[in-house]
Amino acid sequence: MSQSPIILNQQIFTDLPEDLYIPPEALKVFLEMFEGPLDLLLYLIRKQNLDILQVPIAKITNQYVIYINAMQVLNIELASEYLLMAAVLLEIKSRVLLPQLRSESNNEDDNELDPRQELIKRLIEYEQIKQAAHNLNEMPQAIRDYLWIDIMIEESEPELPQIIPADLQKTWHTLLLRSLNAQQEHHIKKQELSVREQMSNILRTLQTNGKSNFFMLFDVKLGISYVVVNFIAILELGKEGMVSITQDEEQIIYIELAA
Amino acid sequence: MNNFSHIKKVIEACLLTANDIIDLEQLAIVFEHQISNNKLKEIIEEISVDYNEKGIELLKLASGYRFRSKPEYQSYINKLYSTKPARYSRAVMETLSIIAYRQPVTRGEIENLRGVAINSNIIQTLFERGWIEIVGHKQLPGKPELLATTSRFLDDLGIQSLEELPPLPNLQDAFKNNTDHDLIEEYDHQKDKNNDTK
Amino acid sequence: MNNFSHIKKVIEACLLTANDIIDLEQLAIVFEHQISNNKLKEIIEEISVDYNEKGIELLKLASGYRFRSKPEYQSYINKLYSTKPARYSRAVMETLSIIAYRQPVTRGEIENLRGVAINSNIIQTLFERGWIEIVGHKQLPGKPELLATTSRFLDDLGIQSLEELPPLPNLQDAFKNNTDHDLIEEYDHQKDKNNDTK
Repeated sequence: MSQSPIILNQQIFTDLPEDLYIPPEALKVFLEMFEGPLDLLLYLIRKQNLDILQVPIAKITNQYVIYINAMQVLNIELASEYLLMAAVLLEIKSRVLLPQLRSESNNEDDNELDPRQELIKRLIEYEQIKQAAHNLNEMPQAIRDYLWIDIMIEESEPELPQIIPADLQKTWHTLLLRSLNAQQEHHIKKQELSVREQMSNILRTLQTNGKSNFFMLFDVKLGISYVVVNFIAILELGKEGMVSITQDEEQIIYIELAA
Repeated sequence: MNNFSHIKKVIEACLLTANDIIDLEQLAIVFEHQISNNKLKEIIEEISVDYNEKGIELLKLASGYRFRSKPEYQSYINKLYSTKPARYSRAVMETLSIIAYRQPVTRGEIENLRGVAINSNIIQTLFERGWIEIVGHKQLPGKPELLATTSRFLDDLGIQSLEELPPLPNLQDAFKNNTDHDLIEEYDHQKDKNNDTK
Repeated sequence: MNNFSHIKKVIEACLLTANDIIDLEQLAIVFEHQISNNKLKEIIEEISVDYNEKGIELLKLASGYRFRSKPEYQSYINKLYSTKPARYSRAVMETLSIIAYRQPVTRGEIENLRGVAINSNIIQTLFERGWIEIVGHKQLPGKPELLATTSRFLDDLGIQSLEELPPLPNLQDAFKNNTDHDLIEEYDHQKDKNNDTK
């Protein structure tokens, strides 16, 4: 890429205008310096201190065509735009040389049709963009000409959760409540045990007293939980076939040891 | 060109844009070794002083120098990023409070108390935070590890001993006082409350 | 707590550590909307002045504020890094200028203006830099995309609007004044020129 084109430039710039012979490599590098036919044309115009608005089209066309031909002879790959421009220039040149086409009155309509004016407009627009690009390039650009400030934040890792002692207390509270509920489950288990115990007690009573009125098996003074346990115990005894539960015509329930 | 003030600005720009630790050797290269390390150190020291009254500070680290935001402004800076402060899950908090209040305690005991199997991520989280450690093994089959809180845990909570933890509520009282008040819900809602309880 | 100097340090820390453009709204959130935008602007202005004599500076951009290193120190900073930042080719810069000054513009219009087919790498480069975007489609056969510059482009040039771009050169004058000035060489040599041209 950067095989010192500057030196080559100087060779080109000194040698080219008069004597168009340049070494093939140099010609290639020479071509690479241009962004396209407009750029090359602007170079040729500028090189000869010509007024862009009064471009001597014949002269500039000759020069341009000589370059293009040289490159084609040397088999230098040439973008089609360069060839197209050569054709455009030759056409303009031929038209300019024909007096009929250059109306004496030089009115506006003719101006618009004037292919030379069209070329000049394009050259000027391109020159403007070239310079704008240059100016833009002079502006400081992030990364190339300056860096954004980039400072370490003290805690760059995700912030760790913070807790305060009260959080722990609250959590403990919750846990206690839950374990309280769990203990109630234990109560039930305890009750289950007490059911087994009460089942035995009932069996003992029945063994002593024989068949018994259901309600006679309850001692309501012992409280609701006793009643519940006792009731469950009786149901359990019935379910397990240890007692038989019967009911007579008067809806009285009797419990007796299973036969 | 190479006057003191110019060099200072260059060093300042280098340190502030690097987002990495910069050492004296690198700075020497910037000035093509035309400035002695002592001179560089002197200038860096001056820069450091310049930032005493600013929102950032220059740190001297083992391998060089680096700017950082001052920690006291971190809470503000965090607000720039919409991420809410991280919180530990209920499982982590419960496990931690069991370890804090019942230490030393085994994993099995924690599981019994919480009534669920413990996910090993939970214990891992607490280990990584440096808040719990293994202090022994229980004389039981499998020799389960006994877990306890660390001094780092005390430090992070701003207390000097476990005795400064809020006393465990009396079970009965807690139950009675809170029958109309769902503590579990409360826990879920406290997300926004931390600042208030400060 | 909320005194001027404290607020200033917080803003300074935020702007310096954000690694992004910060706007007034974000700063307002940092202070939970307890500080007016005018007050914030006033403080930011003061911070900006504080850095006049430093290696970095605070830029006001289209979408907010951001600190950067001063361009005049970039040649030094570059020595810290083994790779030098890429420079864009003339083709890229010309294409960018056409998009910047003539936007919205189609690829075809760019090709007409430059007089050559446009290499898709050029457009790709500008897209990847986040400097251009597609803003619509022209009502023409093939519905060609309309290209425009982004706010990121403005940010990276340190300006607030396209109006701050250098004005388009006056054609006639420009052409005459520059006859002794080889534009072709310019780009090749500008590597070391940025400091001189200031």
